[in-house]
Amino acid sequence: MLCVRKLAKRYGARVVFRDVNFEVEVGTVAAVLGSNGAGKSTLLKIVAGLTRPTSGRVQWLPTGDAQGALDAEVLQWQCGLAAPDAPVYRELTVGENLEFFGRVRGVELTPDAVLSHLEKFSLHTRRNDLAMDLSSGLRARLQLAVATLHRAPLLLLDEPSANLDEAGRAILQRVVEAQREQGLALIATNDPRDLELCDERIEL
Amino acid sequence: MEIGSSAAIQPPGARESTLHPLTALVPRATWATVQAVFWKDWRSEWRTRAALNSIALFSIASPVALSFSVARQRLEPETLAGLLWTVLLFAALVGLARSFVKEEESGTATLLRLSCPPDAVLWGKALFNLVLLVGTQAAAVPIFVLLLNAQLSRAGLLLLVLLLGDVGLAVVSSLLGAIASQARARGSLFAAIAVPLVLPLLVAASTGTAAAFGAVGPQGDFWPALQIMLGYDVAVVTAAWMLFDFVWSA
Amino acid sequence: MSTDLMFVLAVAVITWGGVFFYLLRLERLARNLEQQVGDDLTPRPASRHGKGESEDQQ
Amino acid sequence: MVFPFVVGIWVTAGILIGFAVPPIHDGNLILRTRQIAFFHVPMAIAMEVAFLMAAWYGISWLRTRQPRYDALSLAYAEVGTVFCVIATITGAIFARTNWGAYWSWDPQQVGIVTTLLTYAALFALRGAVEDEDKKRNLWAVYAIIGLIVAIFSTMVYRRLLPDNATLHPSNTVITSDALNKFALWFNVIGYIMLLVWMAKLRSRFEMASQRLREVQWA
Repeated sequence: MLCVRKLAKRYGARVVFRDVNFEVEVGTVAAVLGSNGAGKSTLLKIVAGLTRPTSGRVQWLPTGDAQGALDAEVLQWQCGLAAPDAPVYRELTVGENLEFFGRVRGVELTPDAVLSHLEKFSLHTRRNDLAMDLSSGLRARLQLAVATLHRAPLLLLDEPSANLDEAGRAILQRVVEAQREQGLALIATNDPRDLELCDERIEL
Repeated sequence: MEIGSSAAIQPPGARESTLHPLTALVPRATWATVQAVFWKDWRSEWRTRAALNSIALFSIASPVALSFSVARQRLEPETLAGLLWTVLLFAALVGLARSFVKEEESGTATLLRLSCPPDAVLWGKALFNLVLLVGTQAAAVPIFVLLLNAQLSRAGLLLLVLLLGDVGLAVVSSLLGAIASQARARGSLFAAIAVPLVLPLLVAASTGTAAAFGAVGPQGDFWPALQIMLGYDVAVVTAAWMLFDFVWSA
Repeated sequence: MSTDLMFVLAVAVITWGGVFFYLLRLERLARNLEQQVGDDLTPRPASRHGKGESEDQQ
Repeated sequence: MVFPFVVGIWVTAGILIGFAVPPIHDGNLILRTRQIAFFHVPMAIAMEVAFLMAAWYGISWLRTRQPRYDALSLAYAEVGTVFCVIATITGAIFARTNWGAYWSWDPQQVGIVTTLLTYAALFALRGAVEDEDKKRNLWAVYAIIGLIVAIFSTMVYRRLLPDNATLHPSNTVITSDALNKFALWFNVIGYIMLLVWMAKLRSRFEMASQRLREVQWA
């Protein structure tokens, strides 16, 4: 269970949000809603341990009680993140990107494993293309592929369907369904169609 | 459908069993992850050649420019050594922050922070910087020696001094590159914060190089210089190892 | 002690006196400021709204 | 409230004592403007203490993440830099009257210039980072590594140059007669107390201004 308590963030004098509280159970997909500038992306970054909150805490409670609670530093390694401002390496090919992120995560990927993972995102034909040559929709799929590479218990998606076509949305839907089986997901979105994927709403 | 590679860390299974052993999954820097970072930087550098071009251009063009201006003069070994290290230092300053600056500018630092053990980032990039320095110097130092008529009386000593100097430069520039890349005015700030910290290394390296170019007397005694460089390298490696996490992580 | 030396001594003492009284003034200023915004060298109570662990933990 | 007055009386007494003690001999030479030594040397020692404290509070910040340690680190670095500038200027005047030149790239002078450059870079770095916590982290890391390298560079020149390369008297004042020794250490204690007072004061302003930003926020 992901547990967020009294979370607040400000940059200098600018307040992003104050007093955010929510809990998300395993097996749940939650939508993070809010107007532009409400701090949806910031919230995801804090959950991923990439940004330190001004106050409050994020905890992972594996069995529902406080026993074995994980703090943010450990939690960081359990996250898969796909966000527009967290791109993959443009000078690497699609396959090299997957291999790199697998390797630094400690997942040694065989060429077959890379190929079969890419097939799930219909990217296997573009395997040897540089990421900078992909269209924005395909690059969004590649980001999804990287985010799900290590079976993260916690999947964080920021505006996932922004550049996706119908086929891409179907892939996204399958990713989210699969995530219910292995953990939970937070989806920051303003797109009403994304809400169909979600069980819960978190309003910022 | 099952998302996730067949070689993933955990076997699929009941929710509780897939979620419980998380604490064991904090990645540690291993040789494999360091290598991964190194090859990643190597590939993207090879495809763009941004850092390589600026370092190589600088360290090869400056000896040429120098040789025009001082061609008629017979330069003392100490002067030559000072010139060589000034050239090498500035060549390093224009290129070595590049790998971190690029991560921050293109936004890829976010995913790297999320996926890669911090130590692996530091040592992978330090290794990359070291290879970049050694590679460009393999071309630049012979050109310098030829064009400026340096008497290379102790070639082995010169190699040793260059190597010790490069290790120090590579590690310091990785740590400071990570610092500067997270601030405004990245490029100029890097030079400002790096110069004071590499001055001791530069002085010791010049003294050692002067001895290699045949300086005699007190300047020809190179042992103190080598000891200082070794000590400096050990000090900065230790400092970088202990402090990098605070620089890199949130 | 020569006249020159006396002169230097006088300058030194006067300069230091100026610095000292300026610092005393700053001390008073700091105390007033702290009273206005709350004494900040002592940790403030964690119960205040919006102030949380990251800045208050001991 | 007693402490400022103790500092005030102590430093004043220190100045008077410095002018009262008998002349110092450096070899056969009688050092001129020796009174500067009772100002210059304590300033330099207090400066070293200040940079040590800046790095120490930097470590404290990294370990505990309490903003007041960062404020103290900033305060000690700032006051230390002021002391450093004063020590440089008084040292140059002393060098001029005794050795004929304000600046001669003496090892001691090279060392102090490197230190000044390091701390100038430190302030530039702090000014260039926006995120508050990041700013403090980077500050602390650079203060620590800067101190390590500064210690290093003070050793470097002495070992690389022949023994007689420096004109700077290393032990003259300390090893001279008891009266001079007393005057020196009396002043060292005085200026370290002054340093602590100024740094505490500066950190209180830093904390107050931070608090003001937070009040704005809440």
